[in-house]
This record gives sequence, structure tokens and C-alpha cells, in this order.
Amino acid sequence: MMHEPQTLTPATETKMTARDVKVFYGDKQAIKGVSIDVDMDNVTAFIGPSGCGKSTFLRTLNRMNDTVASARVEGAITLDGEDIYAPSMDVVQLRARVGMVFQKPNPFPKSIYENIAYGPRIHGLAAGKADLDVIVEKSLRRAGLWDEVKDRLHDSGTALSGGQQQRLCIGRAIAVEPEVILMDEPCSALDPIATAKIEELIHELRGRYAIVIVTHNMQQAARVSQRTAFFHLGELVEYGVTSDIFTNPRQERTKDYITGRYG
Amino acid sequence: MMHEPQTLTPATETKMTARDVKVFYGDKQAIKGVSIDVDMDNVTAFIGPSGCGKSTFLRTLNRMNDTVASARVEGAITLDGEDIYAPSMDVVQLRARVGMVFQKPNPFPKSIYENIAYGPRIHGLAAGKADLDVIVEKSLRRAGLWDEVKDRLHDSGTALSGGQQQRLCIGRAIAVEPEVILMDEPCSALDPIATAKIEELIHELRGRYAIVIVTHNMQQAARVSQRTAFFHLGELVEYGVTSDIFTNPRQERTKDYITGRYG
Amino acid sequence: MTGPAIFLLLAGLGAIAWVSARARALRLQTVARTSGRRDAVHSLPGYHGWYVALWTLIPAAIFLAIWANVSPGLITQTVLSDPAAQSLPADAFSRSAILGEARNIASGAQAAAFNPAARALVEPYRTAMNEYGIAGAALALVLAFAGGAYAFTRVRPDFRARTRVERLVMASLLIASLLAIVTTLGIVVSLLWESIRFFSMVNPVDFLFGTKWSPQSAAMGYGNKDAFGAVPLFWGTIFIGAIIAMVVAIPLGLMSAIYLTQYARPQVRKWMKPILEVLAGVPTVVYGYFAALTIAPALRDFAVSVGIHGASSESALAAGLVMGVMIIPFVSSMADDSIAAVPQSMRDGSLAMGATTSETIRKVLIPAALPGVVGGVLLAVSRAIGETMIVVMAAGLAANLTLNPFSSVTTVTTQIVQLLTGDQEFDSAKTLAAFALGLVLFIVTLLLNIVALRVVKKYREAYE
Amino acid sequence: MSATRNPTDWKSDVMQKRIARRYAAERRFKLMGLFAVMLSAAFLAFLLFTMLGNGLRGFTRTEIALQVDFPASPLLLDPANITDQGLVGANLPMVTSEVAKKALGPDADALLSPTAWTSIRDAIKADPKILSRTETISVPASTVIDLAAKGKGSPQAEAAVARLKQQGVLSTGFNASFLTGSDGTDPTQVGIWGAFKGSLLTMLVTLLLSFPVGVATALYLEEYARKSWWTDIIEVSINNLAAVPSIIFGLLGLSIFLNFMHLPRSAALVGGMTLALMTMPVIVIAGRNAIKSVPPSIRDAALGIGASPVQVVFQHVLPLALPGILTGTIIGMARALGETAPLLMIGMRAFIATPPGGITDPATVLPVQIFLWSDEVSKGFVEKTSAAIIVLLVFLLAMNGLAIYLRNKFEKRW
Amino acid sequence: GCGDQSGGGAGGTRDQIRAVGSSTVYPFATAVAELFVQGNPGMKSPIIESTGTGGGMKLFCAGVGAQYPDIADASRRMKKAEFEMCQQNGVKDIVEIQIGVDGLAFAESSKGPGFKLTPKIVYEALAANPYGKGPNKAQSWKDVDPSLPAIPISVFGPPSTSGTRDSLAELILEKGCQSDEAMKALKEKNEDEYKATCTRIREDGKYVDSGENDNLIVQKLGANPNALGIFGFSFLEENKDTLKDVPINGVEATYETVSTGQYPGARPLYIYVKKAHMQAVPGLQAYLNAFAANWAPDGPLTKRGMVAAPDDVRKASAEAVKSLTVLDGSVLK
Ligand SMILES: Nc1ncnc2c1ncn2[C@@H]1O[C@H](COP(=O)(O)OP(=O)(O)OP(=O)(O)O)[C@@H](O)[C@H]1O
Ligand SMILES: Nc1ncnc2c1ncn2[C@@H]1O[C@H](COP(=O)(O)OP(=O)(O)OP(=O)(O)O)[C@@H](O)[C@H]1O
Ligand SMILES: [Mg+2]
Ligand SMILES: [Mg+2]
Ligand SMILES: O=P([O-])([O-])[O-]
Repeated sequence: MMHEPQTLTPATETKMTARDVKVFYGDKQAIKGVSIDVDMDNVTAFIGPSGCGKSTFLRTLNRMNDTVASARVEGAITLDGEDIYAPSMDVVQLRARVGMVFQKPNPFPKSIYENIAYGPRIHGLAAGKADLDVIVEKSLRRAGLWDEVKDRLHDSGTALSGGQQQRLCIGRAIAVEPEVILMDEPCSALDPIATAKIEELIHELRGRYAIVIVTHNMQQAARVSQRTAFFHLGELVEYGVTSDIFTNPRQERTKDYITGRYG
Repeated sequence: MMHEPQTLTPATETKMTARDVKVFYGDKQAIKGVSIDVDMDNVTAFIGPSGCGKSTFLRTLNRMNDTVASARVEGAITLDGEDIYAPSMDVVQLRARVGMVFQKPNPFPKSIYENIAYGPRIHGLAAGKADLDVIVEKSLRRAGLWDEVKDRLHDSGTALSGGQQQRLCIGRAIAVEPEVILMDEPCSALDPIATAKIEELIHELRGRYAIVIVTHNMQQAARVSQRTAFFHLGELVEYGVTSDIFTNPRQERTKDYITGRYG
Repeated sequence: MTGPAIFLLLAGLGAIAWVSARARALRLQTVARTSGRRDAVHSLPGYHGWYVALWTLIPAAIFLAIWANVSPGLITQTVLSDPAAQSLPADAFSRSAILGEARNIASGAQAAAFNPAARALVEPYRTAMNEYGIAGAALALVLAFAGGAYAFTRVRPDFRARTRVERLVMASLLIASLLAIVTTLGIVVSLLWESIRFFSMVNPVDFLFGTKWSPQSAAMGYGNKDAFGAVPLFWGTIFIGAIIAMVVAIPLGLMSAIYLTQYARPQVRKWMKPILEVLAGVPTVVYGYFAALTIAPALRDFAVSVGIHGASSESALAAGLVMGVMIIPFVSSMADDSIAAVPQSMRDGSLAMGATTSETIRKVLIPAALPGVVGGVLLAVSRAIGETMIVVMAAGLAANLTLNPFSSVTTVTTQIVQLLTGDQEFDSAKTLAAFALGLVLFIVTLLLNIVALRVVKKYREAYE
Repeated sequence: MSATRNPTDWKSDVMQKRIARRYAAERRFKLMGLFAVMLSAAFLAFLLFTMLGNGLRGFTRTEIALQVDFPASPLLLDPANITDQGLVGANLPMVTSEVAKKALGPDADALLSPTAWTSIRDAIKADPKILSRTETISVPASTVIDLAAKGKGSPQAEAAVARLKQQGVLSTGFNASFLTGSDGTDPTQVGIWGAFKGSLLTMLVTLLLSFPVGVATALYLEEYARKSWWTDIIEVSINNLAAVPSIIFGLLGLSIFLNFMHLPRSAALVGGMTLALMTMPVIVIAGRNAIKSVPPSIRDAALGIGASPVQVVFQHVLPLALPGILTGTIIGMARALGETAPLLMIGMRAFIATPPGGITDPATVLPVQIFLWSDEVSKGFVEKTSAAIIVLLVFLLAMNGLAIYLRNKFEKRW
Repeated sequence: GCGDQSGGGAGGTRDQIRAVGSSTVYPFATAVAELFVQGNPGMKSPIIESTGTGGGMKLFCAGVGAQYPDIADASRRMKKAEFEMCQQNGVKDIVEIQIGVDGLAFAESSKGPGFKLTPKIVYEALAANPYGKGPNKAQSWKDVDPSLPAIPISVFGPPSTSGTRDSLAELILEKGCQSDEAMKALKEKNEDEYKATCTRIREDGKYVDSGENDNLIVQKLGANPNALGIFGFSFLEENKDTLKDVPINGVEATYETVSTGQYPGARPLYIYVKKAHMQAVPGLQAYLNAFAANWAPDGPLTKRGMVAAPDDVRKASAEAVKSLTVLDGSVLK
């Protein structure tokens, strides 16, 4: 692939913090006390074997876990220093500020234009049609999709290829001007070429948004992230600079995992 | 695992032969002229990448393909010299003689006893209850399950663990005294310990029944079989003594496959 | 020999055949098995038993069925040649009535004669029936023996009895499935046949597009012109079933489905769903009674109190409202299915954008589920326009072309019931009109269903 | 990497107002949903309570205690020889009327049910010895009195009730004859047993015809039929039949079973056959779904061991699918039990005061009986109609409950 | 069976009497059925189906035998065409029994304006084409006759298929129509046109046809004080609390006026019996006897709203029950 392990930008601004976060599904504990900082200028990757709780933890960051009736979150998570689980926090606004991209591209069965316009419309970010047009174009450009779709903005979003759909979903998330973008294995349903495009896009978005990405693919983590968190059985085993984790893991478990002993 | 590549027993008796077998699903040809001999004293493994036709070919050997409406078989397959596709061949008896074990353990939702007794009952192999009891015990013993279940013969077969279920299925096949046993990836749904038990069992059954096993796992093929057939794109690329195939393949394609170039 | 006796005798023979064939097969097979070859034995002994028993029973039964149809004619021929039959009237109908009676008395199905002329014929009938009865029984027994014997000789260890018996099982399954076609044909033929006769009296164009429905005046001999304009019925049907009922059922059904699937706690959902389904299980006659006795008078009082003109105690509104309530579960379960079929990822996608639940439902889920919901509504409409008892009891008979929901309208189904249970004339256009209406109803509901199922199916595929 | 960002100011007033509006809309929408559920449930409750309110009274009846001085009455009866025929000739109605007049005044005829004398007849039959003494016998009151005693009468009737109460002869008791009697002309005397038995016989015919045929068809289509234009036709027919309005089946029954095959009019046989045609597709569709949900691996297992296709189906698939098929059958039968319209077409709407003895006897069924009673003039029939509805609903709810129970109990995840 | 002249069909025996026909006679027929069972313990109750007079005739005349009804109830006399149909189907000997009289009652709500009508007024208000002079334009009763109030014409009545509607045509409309000489002449000249002109009822919503269920008309009148209802006399009797009678030609419909025939809307009620069935259906004679025993004035049937026939008619009917006098088709119209 085209990118070598990324160099870390010295952290300027800590965007989100998690302190001793525990997540339970009913009686079952899926996350066992995780503390982590996500900063603004680097891409953070979550890796770990299947079922270790990467997705669960990611979803606590924008309270998507609220939609699972049995899920319960303990501990403190902040966004710009504000507790996102505080009663005063408005979850609707939180999710606008912390956008999310899912494993399987999930464009709405509407036109490309409507897919992008959806967020700005519900949050009232556009003053009028012209304003909305500007937002749509800008978001599609940032998602690297504009040139491919500009002539067919009113075709259905579901008619695009998988990679285009995923970029559409990224564009959709960008359109509401989020501060953080969470991505849960955004490329695992894509072919290598589409994957490369998304990775490229992540590079370009870096710095503008705080980005957290869950991935199964360790090469991908190495390519796109500057920081990596390794999860195992609901615990955060190791969190550090990506290049260190891959070349010089401090924990035995991490080493075994990245060398393919299990997972 | 516990068994090293097996030594070939000089073939004493050819049990089944296939000559230029072609299988079509509708217009699509899945098997493109395969000829093979299965002998009584050795375990034959079918390997090859996914979709190459291993299962399809295996199922022609006991005419399970008859149940697929679109499937059509050409060529000649014999069992003890008798053409199994001849009109005079009774497919029900054929299947009693050529037993089958499937990828996913599929015990009947009946008691363990009834699972084993079913075959002898429909084929009229037991003269009475006592006779049946004997058959059930013998089959379960051969399947290496007797000690684990002898106290709960009347519990449901579906309540067993996956590996036990698969052994139950083998016992069920054995109970009708088949001559050949076909196994289609019998361990792929099992954990390593259960897999080891099944492989052990195959060893013990060798010689008593002609055994054909499809497997994805090349180590497994090397461990349990004496002859290996390598399929690719519906063709039989190479068929020979297992140790030769793995250490000294004659065909380029075989070599590429066993060294992991594709598949 | 009487029917039951023959039946018992045959059953006995069948049982004997079964037991003996089974025993024979068992004996032969035990011998064959020792010979070693595996395919020396084919079927389980029980199958041999069935094979022989069926050979014993079926030919005899078929013969008896034919005999039961043929022998009465032969018996009557014999009786007619009896001197006592010379005095029979020439006219075929009364002749057959008398003969039929005599036969019934002779067979003991009837105690005394309606018609004195029949009495003389009872004795000849009795003798003739006896003779034919014995002959039939004898032949049946011979057949049973012959069939059984033939089959018995075929019992050999390697005889494929199971295959034969199974072939019969398969044949009977096939025949059972043909009944669906026969029923459909029966419906089409009976409706078409009578409708064609109707349309030979009434111009189909007048029927389909005429705006005046008064079959009574036709029955009174004023002619068929202008009497069978079914448009007011079609309108009434649509007004009640497709408009008023849907105005009630669609919002309530849809919103219930949304609430129960998206908002309600699982416990609430678990209880409320079956409770709402009870609405669809209440018999329509109960709804009709309820509409006529409770709802309609209340609505009329209301209409009168607010000064609505032409308020009737049998209003379109009363029938439509109650029908709408009955339809709620149809709409809600279809809506439920359709919404559930929208992938969870759509919902997640929208929520993750910061949409509220209701925004997600209104802007993403419902648009995505729309084809399914529409299909469900079409099914509900087809059900509503075919509904009979509610409208019979609560909608009235006045064929009005009106938009006033408080006035009385009539529907296709009401008129069918009315035309066929009220006064009937001899093959008058009025009676036949019921079948023509039935035909229209049949075609319309069928089309609605086909379209609805297409829509639903297509939409399901879109997400698979 | 430069960062030119213009983050949205979520804290601004405009945004805060907007969010408040959105939450208000959310609450409204949720309330609308709750309202829809509640309204539907309320309607059901209203219907049930109306029926209960009207109908429970139908299970009770008002009785008047009559003191009958048998030796003094002009009865033409020999106590030693009580026969049915003798009781008929005994002039009981007249005697009853006279006794009543003496006890209750000249308007006694209006107070007692026209069938009041049958109570006295039954008392004599039960114990002929009473003929030699004075005995107090409870006889049913007339409809007018019955209604007034239950609080629904005219002023005159209420006055009469008050008077009777004062005399201490009025009582209210369980109306057993409602459960054992048949149709009649006087609401004090009608019962549902006749219609109920008619329903049972009709359902029996329906079940015996539709269940085997439905299951056989489902098996054939799901297990054996190879896709062809032929099975397509069968399939389309079945789906269509499931959607055909029930009254069309009535037309079919009328023209085929009655006019063409000349089967007996009004009989449970014809009703059952008509309903069977209607129920069969329901069973087929439920059956196919149940059969479909039996995992193919079970079929493979059995085939792989040498079971024939017929054995596979009858020894494995059918037993596993049976709970599902039964659930569908019960639901189909419940629908048939509540069906009225097609039966009207085939003449099952006659006045039949004797329960049917067999499937070829004229009969009526519960829903049709309800329909007939709903048309009656006498006000006393209102509560009887509702009472009959209660009986019907109890049955239907029990059947549906059983279906749900079966479904939950045997719901298997493979 | 092919070639079987004894006729197919499920002949079979019947131990229950079977009657079909008029909805007007239905309550009386069922009441007698009950009395019959009480008087004949062990007998099964007769099966009585209300199909309307014409529908009953159709079933009745279909043939002789167990699968055909024994009795047709009628709220008008059998028509000649029906009689001929019977003959054609082998139903030769029919016994006609008049069981009583019913009045065609005109009624209004007890809160109503107090109509006073004549056949002529009714005809002019309801005819589709009064005297053949074009469609009926009368909107209010005042348009018909200045003596009447100026309220819109609104009449609830039976459907013309019912015997009750036949009676309305014959007893009231034709009489009103014949007040015009030209119409009388027309009757001689062109029977069909006469019939159309004199008996056809307007269909513009002024006359609301309310089905076989007279009970509904009663309910509707209660709700519409300005409307007029037409139905069987027994229903008027049953609902004296909410309805009041509308006199025709100054004659009120009362028990006396109807039974003597003084009331213009009086009409006879009949039952028709197949003589051929008398021997074959157990209890048929007893059922007829039960009719005869209960149709007297003060009898149970009059309590249910039937009007007893005049003495001479009752005597003749009793004789018909006893000797089963066969109906002579030539007296029918
Ligand atoms: N909705 C839920 N209810 C109950 N348990 C859940 C739920 N979602 C996840 N879990 C459990 O929580 C644990 C963590 O799951 P999670 O999906 O977070 O893992 P993951 O690391 O994302 O795995 P993968 O790489 O397979 O996506 C797992 O054991 C899983 O079974
Ligand atoms: N029922 C069927 N109808 C049509 N095509 C089929 C059917 N079953 C298998 N095929 C096709 O036939 C080819 C061979 O399939 P088969 O299942 O035999 O492969 P396989 O070697 O067993 O693969 P795997 O290792 O994944 O089990 C494939 O291309 C497959 O898609
Ligand atoms: Mg995950
Ligand atoms: Mg395979
Ligand atoms: O039922 P009818 O008496 O009106 O014929």
C-alpha cells in the first residue's frame, strides 16, 4: 500500500478522555476499566482479537450504546472536558459532534444529495437551499467523492459501489461538521482498491477531525494511525505510538497478537 | 497434533471407482471429468480451494446430489463394480452402504439412542429390541462416545457438545454397517480438542470402512489420510499418496496451493 | 349385502392381507439375509404388508365406487321392466320423483311414501337392490382376492414393496394439492357461469357503469334496464372499505406498529401485540352487532345534535369505523414486518448523525419501509372490501352515491347477501346479479392481492 | 496538515431553541404512538365491556315463585302414571295461568314467560309425588319483567317488579337453560346449545377435510414438487384462495354443493365443506412455513443414512413441523368458527329449535345464531345476543391463546 | 348416476318438518313450531327459514321429496307462475291455508306530525311516474296535497321483493292509481304499462328501501320524527310505545279494522303445504293442527301480533287443514 507507518504529530489538544470505563451487557462485562486519551491531531487505531470489545468501547464514545437496551456504561468520558454521560449533555448534539462510520456502508435509500443533506437538515445547519448545496458539495469534496458523483447527485446512494458508499457515509458524517469521527472497521467490507482510497481519505482528514478507527487488519492500523490501542478480553492491554506497538510492544500479549499467535 | 503423516497400506481392494465424472448444476459445470479409485484400506482426502467441487464430487458418491433438482451427473461411478447410477440401483440401499457425515453436526432432535437406532430400524437390521440395544452400544463404542453418554442414552442428541454431536453422527452412520463413509469437512465446526478426537476416530475406523474425507485444513489431510486428491476448478489436478502430494507434488498448481499461494 | 357389511368385510380382508404378507416377507427375508448379499433384502416386512393390503383394498374399493354409481341405473332399469312400473306417469320429473322415493323406502332411508304411486314399486326395488347388492359384493370380494393374491405372489425378499407403497403416498399428496386448483376452478366456473347468464340479460356496460341500482324494480317486472347499475355499490364499497376504514386503520395501525417496535419496552410489546391481534380475531358478526347496536346510534345522535342533514342510523361511518378497527392488526403487522425488514444499520446510521428517534422513523425508516407498508395497506383494503357481516348489519341497503359519511350506503357484499337470502325469483337477473357482483369482487380482490404481494416481495428482495 | 475548521456553535441560542423544538416533536410523536396503541386497546376493551355488560345478564334469569296447590288445581293427571303424552293433555298452560292469576293478580299472564308452565311440567316429571301437595315452584318471568328486574324496563314493568318484590316471590338465578337450550321464539327460553352443537359438527367436518388435505398439499409443495408451471399454478391458486373474500366461498357452496351436487340445505356437512375450502389455504400456508423452518440438515442426515424421501418427511420433517402446522390450523379453525357470511348463503340461517343429530341434519352455528338474534324484535334478545357473543368470544380467545401457547412452547431455534 | 331415472340427489328421509318463505309469517310459523313441540313431546322441532315469500316459493316448488321443503309461508297469495312451476316440477297437490291477516301498517314516530293519508296521496307521493305523466316531482307532502304539512317526503318501507312490498303495490298504490280513469282503461289495454305506471316506486331517495328487517324501520322512525314507515301490523303493535298509527282513508289500523278487512292495508297470510308430503313427514299434520289450534282471536299467535282471520275464513281454513283441500290453480292470478 502507499503509506508507510505514520509519524506522530506532537499532541496539541486532547479531544476526548476516557477514565476507568466499564461497559456491561446485562450481567456480562464487556469492557473492564479502560482509560484512554484521544487527541485532535493524530489518528487512533483500536486493534485486538474479535470480541475483545473494540466496537463496544468505540460506541461508548458517542453514546451509540444507549440504543442497546441491555448496555450500561460506568466511568467517565469527556469531550472537550465535558462529561458526555452527564444529564446535561444532549445526546443528539453529542452525536452530531462525534460522527460515526460503520463497518458496512449504510447510505440511506435516498439520493446522494439527500444522504449528505440529511444531517445539516435535521440540525438546521443550512440557511437555505443554496447554503445546503454548498455544504453538500464541500462535504463530497472532502470525502473525495465529488468528481465521481457530481453529475448524478440525484441518483440513489445505494446505487454506488461499496467503496463509494463508504466515502458517501464519511461525507455524510463530515457534513454536520463533527469534531471527532469514529470508524468501526470501515474497510472490512471493501476490496483493496476501495480500501486504499479510504485510507487515503483518512490521511487527508487527519488534523481537521479527531479520528478513531477500529480495524482487524494490523497492516492497516500501521498504515493509517499514529497511536494504537490494543484491546484484549475487554481490557486495554497497551496504548501507545503505533510504530512502537508494532515494532517494540511492551506487553507479551500484544506481541503474541501482532505476531499471529492468536486472534 | 498427535499423528504424523500416515503410511500407505498397499491397496488390497478397490471399493469405489469414478470414471470421467462430470457434474452440472443447470448449465454450469462443477466437475469436469474426474476419475478416481477409492480403496478399502486407506483414508482418501479431498483438498482444494473453496468452490472447487470437493463437496459436489463427494456427494456424487452416494447420490446425495439427486436431491438437488438442478444437478446432473455424467460418467460412471461404481461400488464393488456395480454402477451406482444404474436404474436397477436402489438409492436408499446405496446410501445405507455409503454413509455420510456432514460439515455441521446434524443429529436428529431425538434421543441419543434413537439417533443411532434410526438407521437399523428403517433398514430392518435389528431383529428385536435386544438386538437393537447391542447395535446401539457397538456403534457408540466404535464412535468413541459410549463412555461419555452411556448413562444418558435417552437425553436428546442435540444437547451434546459439538464434538460429541459429530461423533454421534459418525456413530449413526456406522450403525447401518456401511461399506464407505464420506465425510464433508467433519471438523470445520469443531474446536481443536474435538477435532483431535474425530481424527483419532478416523484412524480407528480405517480398514473397517473405506473413508473419504473432504477438508480445508491441509495439516488435517496430512494427518489423517493416506491418499490425497487435489481438486481445482472442478478438475482433479493430482491424486496420489498423501506424503508425496505434500512433499513432492508433481503439478505446479498443487505446489502453489499447498504452499499457500492461493486458496 | 349392505354397505357397512361389505366395508367391514373388506377391512378384515385388508388386515389379513397385511398380517400374512408381512409374516411371509419376514420369513423369506430372514432366510435371504443368511445368504449374505446385502441387496438380497429390499423393503421392511411392514411395507410388504401394506403393499398386499393395498392391492386387496384399492381395486375392490374402486370397483365399489363405480358400482355404486352404475348399479342404481341398472336397478332402476330392472324395476322399470316390472309390471308395477307400467302405471308410472310419462313426465320425466314426477317419474323420477316416484322412483327415487321408492328406492329410498326400499333402502330404508325413508320411512313412508310421500307419493302413493311409489308404494307399489318398493318391493320390486327391494328385490332388485338385493340382487345387485349381492352381485356387487361378490364381484368386490373376487377382486379383493385376486388383487391380494397377485400381490402376495410378488412378495420376495428383494421385491421393492417400499417403492410401490411410497409411490402411492406421493400420488395421494399430489392429488390433495390439486384440490386447490379444483377449488379455484370451482369458484371461477360457478361465478362465470351464472355471470354469463346474467350478462345475457343485462348489458355489462350498464352493469359496470350504470349509476342506478334497484334490482327490486327489475324483479317486479319493470325490466332490467336501469336496474343493475352497480356504480353506487362500488362507491359504497370503496367509501366504507377503502376510505373510511383506512382513514382509521392506517394511522392507528402504523403508529401502533411504530410505537410497539421502536418505543415500547419489550414487556409492553410482548403483551400489547397479541392483545391488538385479538382485534383481528373477533368474529365479524360481533363487530357488526357492535356497530349496529352501539356505534351507529351514537354516531347518528351525534350527527343530529350537530345538525348534519341526512344522518342515518345505518351510516357508512359506523360500518367504516368498526371495520377500520378490525383492520388495525393487519396494517400494524404488515408495517411491523416492513419496518423490521429495514436493516438495523439504517437506524444506526441515522441515530449516529444525531437524529432523534422520531426523525429517524419519519425520515429514514418509513420512507425505506414504504413499499412494504403500501403492500400491507393494499392487502388490508382487499380484506376490507370483501368483508361482509359488518356492512350487512351496519351499512344499510340504500344504494346512494354520496359523500356524506353519516348517510347510508350499500356495498357489493351486502347486496350479494341481500339478493340471495331475500326474495328470490326463478333465475331472475336479480339472483344472478349476486354472482356477477361476486365475480367483480373476486377479480378486484385478486388483483389487489397480486399487486400487493408483488410490491411486498420486490421490496423484500431489495434488502436481501 | 492544516486545520481550517468552522465548528458549529452548539451552545448558541438558536441551536438550543432548535433542539428544544426537536425534543418536543419527539415527545409528540411518541405520544401519538402511545395514543394509537391505547386507542386500539381501548376500543377492544370497550367492545368487550359492552358485550360483557349486555351479555352477562343473559346468563341469569328472573324467576317468580309460584305456589301451586296441586290437589286443588284442575289438572287431568294420574300421579301414578306420568307420561309425556299425559302431561301434554294435562292442560298445564291453562292451569299455570290460573294459578298465577290467583297468586299474582289478573295481569299474571303478562308477568310469566309463555313457557312458564314447562317448569311446572318438569317439576312434576321429576317428582310426581308433588301432585298430592302444595308446592312452591320457580317459573321464569316474562321478558318485560325480566328486563325490569335487571333495571331496563318500562315504568309499568318496574311497578310490577316492585310489587312482586314486595310479595317476596321474585328471585334471580343462573339461567342454565341458556347453555342447554336451542333457538326459540321467546327470549326467556332460548339457549345456545343447538347452535353450539351445530358449530361443533361444522368444525368437525371442516377439520377432517381441511387438515389432511392442507398438510398433504403443504408437504407436496414444500418437499416433493419440483418447480414447474404446474406447481406454480397450484401455488398461485393457494395464495389466491387465501385472499378470496369468504362470501365468495358461500357463492361457491351455493352453486356447487347445493345447486349442482344437491347436498342437503342448511346442513353442517355443507357448511363444513364450504369452510374447509376456506381454511385449507390457511393450513397450507402455515404448514409450508413450518416445514420450511425445519433445517435442511435434518433432511440431509436422514437421506444420508438411507431413508427414502417419504420416510424423511413422515419420520422427521412432519413431526418437527407439527407444532407450527397445528398453530396454523387452530388459527384457521378459529377463523372458520367465527365465519358467518358464507353460511348464510347455504341456508344455515333457519329457525332450528332442536340440536342437530348429525352432519346432514339442518343446523345453525353460533355466529349465525348471533346474527339471527340480533334481528329479533323483542328487546329481551339484546342480552341473549350479547351472551351468545360472550360464549363465542370465550371460545375464540381460548383457541387463539392455545395457538400462542403452542407457538411459544415449541418455537425452536435451530 | 347415469341413466338412473330415479333421480340423483341425496334423497334420504326426514323426520323434521321444513318450512321456508315469508319473513312476515316467520314469527308465527316459529311460534307454532314451538307449540307443536310442546304439544308433541319427542317430536323434533320444525326447521323454518325466512327467505321471503318468493324465495320460499322457489324452493318449495322445486320438487317433491325429502330434500324439498314441506311448507311455504307466504304473505301474499301464490302467483300463477309459481303454481305452474310447482306443477312442472311434480308438486301437484298443494294445500292452501290462510292462517290469518296482516295489516300493512303506516306509522310515524309518536312525536310525528300526525299524517292523514289516502291511497291516492300515497300513490302520488311515492309513484315513480304518477299517472304516466313524467317523473314524480313532489318534494314535500304539501306538494301532493295542500291539506298536508310542508315537510319533505321521507318514507321507510320494505324492499319490493318482499311480500310486504307486493301488498303495498296491490292494496294501496294500485287503488290510488285507479282513482284516475285513464289508468283503469290502461289496465285493460296494456297490462304491463299499467303495472309499471301504477306500482313502480320512485328511486330518488324519498322512498328508502330498508331491507327485510322491519325492525330496522321501526328504529329509524324513532329517530326521524318527520318520516313515515310502512311495515307489518305486528311490528306496530310491538312498538306502540314509540310509534303511532297513520290512518288511511280515515281508518286506523287496529286489530278490529284489520281483521274485518275494513282497513285498506289488510292482507291475508298463507301457508302452502305439499299434500304428497303429508304421509311421509312425521308430524306434518300435527303441525298444521297446531296452526289451526292457535290462530283464534286471543290465541297465542295474536299475542305475537298476528290478526286473526274473520270467522268464516278461519272455518274454511280449518276445513282445509282437516281435509287437505287441493288448491285449484285457476283461481290464482
Ligand atoms: N448487544 C450486545 N448484547 C450483549 N453482548 C454483546 C452485545 N454486543 C456485543 N456484545 C458482547 O460484548 C463483547 C465485545 O463485543 P464487541 O462487538 O465490542 O467486540 P469487537 O472487539 O468489536 O469484536 P469484532 O472484532 O468481532 O467486531 C463480546 O463478547 C460480545 O459478544
Ligand atoms: N446447489 C447448487 N446449485 C448450483 N451451484 C452449486 C450448488 N452447489 C454447489 N454449486 C457450485 O458448484 C461449485 C462447486 O461447489 P462445492 O460446494 O462442491 O465446492 P467445495 O469445494 O465443496 O467448496 P467449499 O470448500 O467452500 O465447501 C461451486 O462453484 C458452487 O458454487
Ligand atoms: Mg466490532
Ligand atoms: Mg464444500
Ligand atoms: O318476507 P315477506 O313476507 O315480506 O315476503
